[in-house]
Amino acid sequence: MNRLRLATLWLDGCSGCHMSLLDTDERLLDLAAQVDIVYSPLVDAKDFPEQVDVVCIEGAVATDADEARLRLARRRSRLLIAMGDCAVTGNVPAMRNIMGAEAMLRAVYLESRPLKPQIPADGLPHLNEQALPLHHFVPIDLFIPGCPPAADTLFAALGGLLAGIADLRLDTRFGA
Amino acid sequence: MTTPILTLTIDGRPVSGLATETVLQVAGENGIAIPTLCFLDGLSATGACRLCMVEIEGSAKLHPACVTPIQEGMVVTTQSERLRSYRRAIVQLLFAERNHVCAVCVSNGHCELQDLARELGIDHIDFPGRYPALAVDASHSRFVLDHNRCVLCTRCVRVCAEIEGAHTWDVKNRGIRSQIVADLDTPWGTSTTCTGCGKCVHVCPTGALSEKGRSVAEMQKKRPALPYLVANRAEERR
Amino acid sequence: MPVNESTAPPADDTRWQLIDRVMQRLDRRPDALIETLHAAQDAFGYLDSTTLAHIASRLRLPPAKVFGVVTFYNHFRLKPKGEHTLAVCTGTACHLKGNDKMLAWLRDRYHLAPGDTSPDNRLSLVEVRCVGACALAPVFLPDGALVGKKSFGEATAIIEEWLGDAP
Amino acid sequence: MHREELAARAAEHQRRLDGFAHHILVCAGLGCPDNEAIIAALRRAVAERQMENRVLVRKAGCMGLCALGPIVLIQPGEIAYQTVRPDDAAAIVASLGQEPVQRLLLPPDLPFFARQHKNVLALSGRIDPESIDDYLAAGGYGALLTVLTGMRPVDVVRSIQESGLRGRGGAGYPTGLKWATVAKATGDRKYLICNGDEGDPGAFMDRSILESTPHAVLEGMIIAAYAVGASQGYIYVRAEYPLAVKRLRLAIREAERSNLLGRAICGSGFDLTLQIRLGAGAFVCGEETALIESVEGRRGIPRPRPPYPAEKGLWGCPTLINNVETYANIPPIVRNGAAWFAALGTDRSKGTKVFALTGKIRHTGLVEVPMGISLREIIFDIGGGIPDGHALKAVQTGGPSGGCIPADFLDTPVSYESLHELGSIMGSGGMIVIDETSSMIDVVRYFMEFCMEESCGKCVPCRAGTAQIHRLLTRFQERRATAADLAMLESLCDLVKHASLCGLGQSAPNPVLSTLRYFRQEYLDRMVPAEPDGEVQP
Repeated sequence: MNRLRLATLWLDGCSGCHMSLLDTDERLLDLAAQVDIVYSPLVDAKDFPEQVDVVCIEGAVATDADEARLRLARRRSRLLIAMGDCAVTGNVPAMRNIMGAEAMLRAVYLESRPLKPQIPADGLPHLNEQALPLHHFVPIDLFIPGCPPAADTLFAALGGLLAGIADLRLDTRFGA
Repeated sequence: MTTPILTLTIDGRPVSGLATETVLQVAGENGIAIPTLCFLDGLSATGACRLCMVEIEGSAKLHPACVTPIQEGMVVTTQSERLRSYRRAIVQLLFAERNHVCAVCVSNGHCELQDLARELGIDHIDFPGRYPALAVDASHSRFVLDHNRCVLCTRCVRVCAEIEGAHTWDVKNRGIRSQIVADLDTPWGTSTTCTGCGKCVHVCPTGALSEKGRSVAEMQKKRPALPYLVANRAEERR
Repeated sequence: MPVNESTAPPADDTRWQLIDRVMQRLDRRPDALIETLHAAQDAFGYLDSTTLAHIASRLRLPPAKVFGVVTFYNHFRLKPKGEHTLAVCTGTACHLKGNDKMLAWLRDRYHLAPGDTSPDNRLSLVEVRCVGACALAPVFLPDGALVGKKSFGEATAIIEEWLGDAP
Repeated sequence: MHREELAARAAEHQRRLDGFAHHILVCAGLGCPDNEAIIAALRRAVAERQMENRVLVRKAGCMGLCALGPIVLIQPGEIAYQTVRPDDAAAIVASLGQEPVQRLLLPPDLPFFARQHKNVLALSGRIDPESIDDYLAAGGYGALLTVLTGMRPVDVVRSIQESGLRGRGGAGYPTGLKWATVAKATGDRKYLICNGDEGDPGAFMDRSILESTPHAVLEGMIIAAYAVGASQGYIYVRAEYPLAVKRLRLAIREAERSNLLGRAICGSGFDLTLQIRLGAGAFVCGEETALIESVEGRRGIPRPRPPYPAEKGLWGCPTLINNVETYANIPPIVRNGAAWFAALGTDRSKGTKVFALTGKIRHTGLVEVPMGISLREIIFDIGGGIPDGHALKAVQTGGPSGGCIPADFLDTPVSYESLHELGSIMGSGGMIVIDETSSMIDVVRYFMEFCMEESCGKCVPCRAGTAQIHRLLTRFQERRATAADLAMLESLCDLVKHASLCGLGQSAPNPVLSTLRYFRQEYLDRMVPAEPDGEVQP
């Protein structure tokens, strides 16, 4: 059997979902026996590779760069998992949506009276007007709500995918 | 005169109930769960959330179980693919309507909206969020009203008017702009009609009304025994 | 009810006598509320919180209920109107015949959206949901006088002239 | 006042009217602005010629052809003038008894008038709406006297049932059946309500009837109250109709003075008081349970039905609610008999119906036609067709609750059933003609915005669903929609239609559904092509 090519992607999120993934502890070893992690903040690969079997994406889409990375991941992956509430609902990153990008930047960098009031721009990706969940941009194969989803849930999801279970039922909820 | 007892079928099971009872009551007495949100035992039923809609044989329409009286020979279906898809859509519409961020909510883990989503297998919201800019009223010394988390079930309005008798709350505006309002749109803390009884907080199904000082997931509601209050009040007044 | 103690209206204001008469005619029953609000708005031009508090107290209604009613109906206003009011009908026939264009022009020309009053308090713009003069569409009402069947160019010229600032 | 006194009063008034050799009737409805100036000019012209004893200048109700208004009618002779201005007064008065003023003359055989069948509008434009004597002299309140002197309430109800009259406010519920239910309902108090909350944008039948023949509505209500046993009634009128309200107030006052309202009406043992309740701008109050809430002084939030108002309505009492046009149909039915009415129209849609013709049509205005007439006859014969060389694209009936009927179905006979089959509704009678220059998406989005803003907000599908549908339609309008949006639009329409609490929500998707049925290509043309990898456009 071919080893599964797994990627993880970190968009606008706190990395808590990735921490939760690590929380699977010694079960990571079982997982490692079956998968190659071909791209992830946890490994060194620079570019998102071709022919990925499963990509787990944490975080909402908040910038044009996030959007481009998401679309690339979608094109190059067979299955795409929205991992955690930010990817699934927008969650905390989307709390700024009530005011829009420009107003939020002003509120944070100018109106909160920082020592050096200026809106950072150089070399930064352009902030989208709203931070949105992944399914507003690309089709999703599995949603795993939770903030973060429990390690058990993530492990069960990956295990289920490895086992080829078509109709995965996960015990999780928004905010779990 | 005694109330007649009627027999009917719910989800294929023969059941019976008093002629004064609703489909929701009889279903509940027989352990048949129908999802609800605006309904709360002891308050007037309004049929507003539309989650308890059921199919009744011989009727093309759907009927809200909370306000539909039982009838002899009625054949009720409470679970079907169609009802399930409507219920899922309604709960999703509520999530998309305001800013429900479960992860940072005082009621996380103790929220009826969250539970409904889980029971109905909702793992994402199809509809784009509306993200309205809504206020948080923290002017009261003991309680907080967060409009971002309100589902407009009007339980607070009804408990305050019908049980407490203060009628501090009502709904202002209409349609998608509807909001819960205290007195003449006064901050809750300066309301002159509020008795501070806290019933509204404890009947609220979400984190919209909470006790001050609660952190994420700390707000567990203690549902007041409303039918007891109603009965006792009538008895004491006699 | 304590809320209303301090809000008794001035006894010498004849407008209040008029409103009181409406309430009395309907025996101060709760169902007098909407009729009373009409009378009060006719008298004062809008409904401020003092007015509402007084009405609530006179009709023995919870203030929240009064506020709920006032904000449910389009007709009632919580803020005063400007010196002049331009009402633009947005009924179906008027929409089809270009009143959406008229509203866009008003936004560009006077920086007003429906419901707004200009900063100098000169002009209030309101949107009305069909005045029932659909056969004369598109219809607008400068200070309540119905004008219909005008082309966009004619209509804008009439408004500019009415406001005395034709180019 | 008894029968003989009223008859004497009517005869006396008729004698006075007959004393004038010429009557000049000026349309004084909202649709004919400037009519006051015209009346004043005509009176001046009459005075200048010292013809005050021979010529009577009077205000009259709506004559229907608002497109060519203000209309002035000369009698005898049935000479109608169009687009009259105050400075035409001298010429008109000078022509009395001579050749008519050619440049103002409306062709006497104009199909607009010739093809109509006036029943409800028969007196509209013929009498002074502000004069009860005018109405009496024209035979008004005769039906009421017939009822009070010779019919038991059950006879009246049976007659209305036999006539086949159905509610003219929208849903088409059999009027007689409604009356029978209220008549049978037990309770020492029953109420009567006239629904004059004509909120459908593009409909103005009820405004015109109230402005033109307010007494006909009162007469219908009094007969209804007698039939069902109600002793108190309310007329709920939009505050946006100040002229209708003014004339109605006057009519009630005059009817009270003539003992046609109040205690022991016309010497019978029957009492009825009528009060006006002003609406305040809420379309949902056209829904009967919301209207009841509003009459009770509350937010116009619909109640779940059942119980229906006929059993538990105003203050929990049995309540009869009919709309303005329905009540206005009652006196002619009593006068001419149920069989006369039942002989008009189609098998299941009896009588005549008033329509408001608006939009891209030459003869905008108000028409009354027998049920069963085709849309083509209404639009092309009576309505004069589409102006400026454009082609008809669709006819919108039923307003925000109705649908768009494409030109292919123009030969459909108009009835409650046929319009329903086409995915629209009769509604209150608004008929908006759309030509090929309009986008259906724009029209539909307009209606959805209306429903979203008029939703009371009580039930979730209507409150939040209409807002989501509106958002999707905006994407179509901006040509940003995707196949997923189209699927979501269809499933949301299904939800809102079947899960909403009241008629507003249940019918709000109708304009979308009917255009998806007949004008689907317009939706498809406004979609962005799908991305090769199935990506969703934000």
